Amino acid sequence: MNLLDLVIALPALGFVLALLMPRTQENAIKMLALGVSLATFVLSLGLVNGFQSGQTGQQFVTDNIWIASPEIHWHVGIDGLSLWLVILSTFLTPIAILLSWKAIHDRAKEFFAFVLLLEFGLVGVFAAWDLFLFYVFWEVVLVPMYFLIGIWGHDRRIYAAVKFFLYTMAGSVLMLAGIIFIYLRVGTFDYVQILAAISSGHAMLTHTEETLLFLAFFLAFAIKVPLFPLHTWLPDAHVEAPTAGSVMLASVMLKMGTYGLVRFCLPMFPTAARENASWIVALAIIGIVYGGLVALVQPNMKKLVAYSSVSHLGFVVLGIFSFTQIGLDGAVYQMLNHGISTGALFLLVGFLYERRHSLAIADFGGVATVAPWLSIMFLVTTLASIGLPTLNNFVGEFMVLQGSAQANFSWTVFASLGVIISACYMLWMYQRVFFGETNEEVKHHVPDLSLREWACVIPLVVMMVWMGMYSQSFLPVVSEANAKILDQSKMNVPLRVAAPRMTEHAPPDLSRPPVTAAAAGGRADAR
Amino acid sequence: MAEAMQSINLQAGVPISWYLVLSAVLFSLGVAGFLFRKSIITVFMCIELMLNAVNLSFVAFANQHKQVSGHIFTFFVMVVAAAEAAVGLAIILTVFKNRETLNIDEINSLKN
Amino acid sequence: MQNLWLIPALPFLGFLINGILGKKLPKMVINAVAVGSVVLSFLLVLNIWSSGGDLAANPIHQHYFTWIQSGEINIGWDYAVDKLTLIMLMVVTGIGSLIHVYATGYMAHEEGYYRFFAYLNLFMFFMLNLVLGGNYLLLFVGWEGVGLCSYLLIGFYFVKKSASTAGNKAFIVNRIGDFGFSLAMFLIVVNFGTLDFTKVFAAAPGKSTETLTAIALLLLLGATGKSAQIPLYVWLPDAMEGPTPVSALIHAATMVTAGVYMCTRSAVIFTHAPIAMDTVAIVGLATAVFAATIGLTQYDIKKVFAYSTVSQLGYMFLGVGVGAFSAGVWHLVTHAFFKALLFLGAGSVIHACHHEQDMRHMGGLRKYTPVTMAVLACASLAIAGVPGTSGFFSKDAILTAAYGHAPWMFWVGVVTAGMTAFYVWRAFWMTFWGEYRGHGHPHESPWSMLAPLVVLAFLSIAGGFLFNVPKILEGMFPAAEEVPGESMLMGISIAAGLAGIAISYYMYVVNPKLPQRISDGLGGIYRLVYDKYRIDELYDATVVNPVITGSRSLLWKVMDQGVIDGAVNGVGSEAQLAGGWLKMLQSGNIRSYATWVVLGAVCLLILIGVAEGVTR
Amino acid sequence: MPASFAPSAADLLRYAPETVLTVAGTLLMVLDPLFAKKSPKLFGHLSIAAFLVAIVAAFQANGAQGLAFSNLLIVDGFATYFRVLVLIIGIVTVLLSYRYLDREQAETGEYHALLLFSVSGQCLMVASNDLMMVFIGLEISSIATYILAGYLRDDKRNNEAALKYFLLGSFATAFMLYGVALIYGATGTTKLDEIRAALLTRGADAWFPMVGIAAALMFVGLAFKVSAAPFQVWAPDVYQGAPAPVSVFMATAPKAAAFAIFLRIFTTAFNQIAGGWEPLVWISALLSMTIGNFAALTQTNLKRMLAYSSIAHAGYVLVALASHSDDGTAGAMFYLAAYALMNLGAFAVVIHISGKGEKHVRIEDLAGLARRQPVTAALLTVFLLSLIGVPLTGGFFGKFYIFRAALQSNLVWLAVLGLLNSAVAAYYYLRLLVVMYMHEPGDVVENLEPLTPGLRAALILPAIGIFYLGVAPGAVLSFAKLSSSFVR
Repeated sequence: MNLLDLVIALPALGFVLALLMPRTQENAIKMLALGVSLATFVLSLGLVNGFQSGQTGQQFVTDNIWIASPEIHWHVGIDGLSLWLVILSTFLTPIAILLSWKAIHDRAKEFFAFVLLLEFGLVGVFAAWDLFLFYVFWEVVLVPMYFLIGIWGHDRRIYAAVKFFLYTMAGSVLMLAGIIFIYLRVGTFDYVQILAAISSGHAMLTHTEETLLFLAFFLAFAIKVPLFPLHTWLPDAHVEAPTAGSVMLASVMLKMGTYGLVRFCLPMFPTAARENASWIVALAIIGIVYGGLVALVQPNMKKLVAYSSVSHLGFVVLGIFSFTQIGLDGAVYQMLNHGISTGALFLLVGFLYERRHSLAIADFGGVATVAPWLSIMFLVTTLASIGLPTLNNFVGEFMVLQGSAQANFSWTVFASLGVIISACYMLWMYQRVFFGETNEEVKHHVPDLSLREWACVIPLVVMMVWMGMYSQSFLPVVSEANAKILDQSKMNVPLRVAAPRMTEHAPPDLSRPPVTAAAAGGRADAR
Repeated sequence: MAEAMQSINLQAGVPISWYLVLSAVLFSLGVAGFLFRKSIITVFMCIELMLNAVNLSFVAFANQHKQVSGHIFTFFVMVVAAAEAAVGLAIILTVFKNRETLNIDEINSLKN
Repeated sequence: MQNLWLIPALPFLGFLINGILGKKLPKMVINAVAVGSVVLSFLLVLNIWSSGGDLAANPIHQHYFTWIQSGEINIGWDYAVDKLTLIMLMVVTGIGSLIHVYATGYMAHEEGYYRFFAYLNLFMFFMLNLVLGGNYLLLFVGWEGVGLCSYLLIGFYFVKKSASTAGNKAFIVNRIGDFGFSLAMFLIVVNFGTLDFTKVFAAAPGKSTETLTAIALLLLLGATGKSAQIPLYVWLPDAMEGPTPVSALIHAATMVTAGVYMCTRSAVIFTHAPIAMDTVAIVGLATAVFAATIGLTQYDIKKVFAYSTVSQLGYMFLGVGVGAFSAGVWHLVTHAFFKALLFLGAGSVIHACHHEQDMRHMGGLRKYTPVTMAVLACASLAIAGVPGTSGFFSKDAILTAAYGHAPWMFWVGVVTAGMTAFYVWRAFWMTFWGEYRGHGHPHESPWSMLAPLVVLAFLSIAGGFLFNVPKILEGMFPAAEEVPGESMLMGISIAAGLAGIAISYYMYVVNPKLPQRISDGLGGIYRLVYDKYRIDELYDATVVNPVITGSRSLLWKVMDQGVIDGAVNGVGSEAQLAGGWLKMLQSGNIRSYATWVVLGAVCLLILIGVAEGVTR
Repeated sequence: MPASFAPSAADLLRYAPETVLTVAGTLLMVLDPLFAKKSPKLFGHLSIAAFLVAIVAAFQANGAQGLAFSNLLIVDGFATYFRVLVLIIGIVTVLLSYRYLDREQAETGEYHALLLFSVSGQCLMVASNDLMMVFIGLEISSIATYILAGYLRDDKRNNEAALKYFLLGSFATAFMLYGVALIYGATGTTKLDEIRAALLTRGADAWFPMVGIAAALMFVGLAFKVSAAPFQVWAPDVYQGAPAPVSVFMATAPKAAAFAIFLRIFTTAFNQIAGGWEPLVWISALLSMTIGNFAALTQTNLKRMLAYSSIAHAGYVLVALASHSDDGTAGAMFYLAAYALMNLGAFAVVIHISGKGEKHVRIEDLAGLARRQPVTAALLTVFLLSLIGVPLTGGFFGKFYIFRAALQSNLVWLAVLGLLNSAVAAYYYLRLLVVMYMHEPGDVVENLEPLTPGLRAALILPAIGIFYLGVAPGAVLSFAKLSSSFVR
């Protein structure tokens, strides 16, 4: 059991403990949840500390057999790509717990338990190196989020929760089919071995197979991202979710989709990924512009931020499918950035909601007069979100766009429109909420930030500046991981066409013999 | 066994196919009766008819194969049918007690 | 060796102190922090200036840390100083210091005093970053940052809707420009693999003209946003919603000239892209004329100067476009002096008239505010290009170069110069001559405000001698071609300026009824110009409203909620319908169930027959 | 042919579970008049004891694997697996029934005796090596179940359910019997291994189309028992009308047994004509999943919804059958276990809330359960998530193994359609979660009594089972995998 196992296990332990506590002990449950999540965060910092830069492949590996047949492993590990996403999850969970401190009264026990379960699932998703294990965590995440939205959400919460669940489910069942198919072909769920088999040509996929598998995985991830036009669950889910739910959803859960694209779609199906890149990029760009334009006219703050997420995540997808080092680095960095800045936006919108009990932009106005610090924090977050240099999003967007420019300059032209639009919708909202005359309701019900709220906001703002100013703290390990992924996504493009030439390139000592349909098929003889 | 099939004739010289056809006709009659009769008792009797049609097949085949097992099957089936009849009639009785009808079309409160 | 990072860091420190603690600090401390930090920066700049060294041969270049690094692309946080930067630094910190001092007086009674100075210091930080940046991306940092501060300061009176709207407009219009700028950067990286000025400029001459033209035109788009050129000038007049020192510092002297600086900085790229150069010149010239005509008709004193700024910036672009980079920068410097002075003077006037900005409610102020009048007279002389004043030198240099490039440009420039002299002096006469037409008693401003004015007045007059920019920058840019008959051209432009002054004197002092008659006579045309050619309305009608209503009704309601979500929910309700239909099979009738069983059996029999038949 | 008709000791051991159950059932009927009034719960306790003894016996029998009684019976891993499964289902059914019988003030002795007989029939069925044995086991199981379905004699719904089940069940069995007769006619034997051998040596073509017709007719009978489409029509009505514990028993034990024998007959006896019956299974699987899931979408009655869901689940198991491989068999076995557990658990909650006379069986009656009885709600949540197929529950692994088998056999489209179907199914299961967690408590929940010990056990045991299968499926799966080799 190494540190990573501990980071995954601790939230699960917290979940169980929280469930075992009597529901009357509300405060104790909250303290427990906060304590566990903070401890997890501190432990996860150990991962950063112990992470060896310059070493390709995953670290902090644990690889034990979970289920003997079919062989499913508890194979977890992190590389530069997952490291920061794990940290992002552990970083935001305490914040999500802290910000719900006062907002959640009803069934607090379940709430905090679910948040911990969510953290467990999220960390697991990013750490899993076994396709099956990955799928398990992927689905585990769904359950707590469903309840968070459905129980503690707003008026149309049920519709939103069910929609969220079904949308995701519809995508992920196809991914399951894809995972099984790959297993049957390669004979293992272990991702390292799968990649080795694919890149060495030992697991031959026909062109059609590869394309279909790619699409199966892609669909699951694209729904989660969400990529236009699969995004309509997102605004509903966000608007109806409680603040903590929105924060976790936007900050971390959406990254599951983009992470999956980078981690699985690119290296496993290099040819299909490249062949299909053009329409995917087109959808991403449509998403960037479309999400921005729709955000522009939203009368509801959360919905606005939700659509802005559609736009921002479009950048990430664009970066991924630019197949350039800087584009991919930028995409990963943008995942983190979006996690921080949009998380902060949802958090602050949540603070406003707690005060005024409304999310309608029209119900606000002049907040800057009565709550200057809240306004300033919101402004900083807004600026981060629209990509002001020195704040985090800029770095990511710049790199993504640079990457896309290297791939195809016309993509960049259209995608950059998103940068203009983002300024429009964010600033327009900011103006209507914070500037102008203070109305009576706002005057009496909107105090400035409390100490607890400061504690939630400050870490996020610090991260915005840090990530905006000194990306070198984060990027080098990401670059290393991405370089490897890019390498894998190139590897067997030529190999695929002509099988005989393969042997020249493939390393001679492959531990696993080629798996043929006959061997995997079991009982052809019996028929 | 195919040669056996061709060479075997029952004592009376009736080919096996006749029995089989009769069996099939009886079975079909049973099915038709189930589908088209309205009294529950009649419908139940139709099931008995179907079972007995099968019995006929068993006996015919047993004879053809010169085996005793087919005959034994018939007895098994008859026993089972008897048990079924006992239970079935009891069920029909309670239905009649509760609804005072034996029209099969009126027993349709559970649907959709 | 200088620590360049200290120059922007000091104002940033000021921003942090005032921004975080300002609410609890006494005004004295706020002043000391705000003004002190900028003055210290100015002293540091002076130190570089005086310690000199041969910047032309050995520009200072300092690398602090790697900012963005991915693959081959490495962008550092680098500061660099050459002579061009040094001039910009002098202007920014020098004028910045003066304006900070002025603002302590002007803003003395405002709420959010500390906030104002925090923003102002933040602006200084970003502006210094802009000019110090050793690569395009760092320039862009400053570029966006000053845009932010501009946004904040325009919307300083955020309770007023017009102020916050103007702030938004400034930011968003600038974003459109930045769109071009960033695309240009992407192209540069794609083609050069770096954003460092030195490397890019060293490699630029070897690149194809098409590439360089594309880059240059995109950079120009960026510059038109920041420097308020056609077609993106619309934000600047609205930006006058901000407090007057802001107008002086940001929207006259420093930030808006960033576009000129950027084009000048990229001179190597531009000079290798002739089409782009012509475009720059034409955009500049068109803007100069266009804005000047609007300036003729405005009554809001700050609006007049705002359009004047747009127009003067057009001059600078004209200079850049015709290849007279150093002339453009020269005008940048002198314009900083006199336009800052004009705005600050206007501020003093506004202050005197209890925040009245409409010139029709001023008049006769020479009795009440003699110092203000005197300094404004200096500025007006300078902008009119009266010989000997700073404006004369720089404007003349540009016009001469324009003649060398294309004579028609010179003539248009001259007409514009005449109009400029006219409207500035029109404002002067309307403000200081005649009878006081406002309410209350006007009063002279405190010395904290007047002292900077006096300094600026001196610079407006003598700046041309003190800072001979072409001489300083000698060798940095390809020399402009020699123009024959230079003295004659000079005469013509001087005459135009003087004529403007004279006509305005006639119309607004000698015969004050005349302007009304002329405007009545011109009718529709006058109204059109007075309404600023209704460009804002045009943009609203062609861009803003279609985008908003299109997004709302088409994209959101029809596409998102109708088509996409409709499809999603449609699948749901279709499934429910199918379920409803399926459950109708379940009639509850035993005989019908038996029929299903029989039918199923028959189907199976057929199927198995077929399947077996096939596999046989 | 063995020379002696006297059963050997090994034969008796191999037949021990059935013996135990039959003796116990008879004993209960004898004891009924003595204790019916005094201690109605006694019969439940006794039958649990009998089931436990039978489980031990089943394992003992497994130790002596082999044929018994002139090859009429076969005790192998496969048989043992299903014997134990139906016995466990029996135990949980008894646990469920305490509360129900008490509430309805029904006679308990007879009820439990019938339950024991029914289970003994199923045990016999899964261990049959002879079509006649199959028929007899099926009938023992069915006749007892016919009575159970109408157990509350004065309840109209019970009557109707019993009548429908009885008439249609007998009807379908007649088809199956006809199939047995035909196969007997063709091959001269009813022993599965001999049929297989006959088909192998002579080739199925020799008897075309007789064997095919026989297979199709047997398919009808078995598909009817497992409520697979298009023979599923009876299931919703009967499950809805029967007493709730009987419904869940019917939906699990006879179904598991029928599937077991389905697998045994088709993969052993009819292996030779797989090309003929595989498409039937394929189509039946798809129809079952689709009809079950879509029809369940609009149901308002809990029992009826679960009935439709059980049709859909039958479809999933048929997918495993259609893949016709060892992995498919193992997957089906695993799935049936998981399915039985989650269905039992879900029905336990239905019994808990339904009240006397089963008045409260609408989905809305669950409203707010999570507020008043969070533990009950949480347990139902576990069962529902398992029914949806969320990881870490048995239902997920079941689906996983099944669809893996399907893909392995190149049934790509069936697998994809099945998986999409399971996404559709999520909708109606989620609806229960919605009602429980997100609606305010209604009258039913407000007036709900706490869980009785029996129901609590009937909830917790399956939940533990579900998690066991979901987190550590290895043991059960490897047993299933091992057993699957017996039926090929």
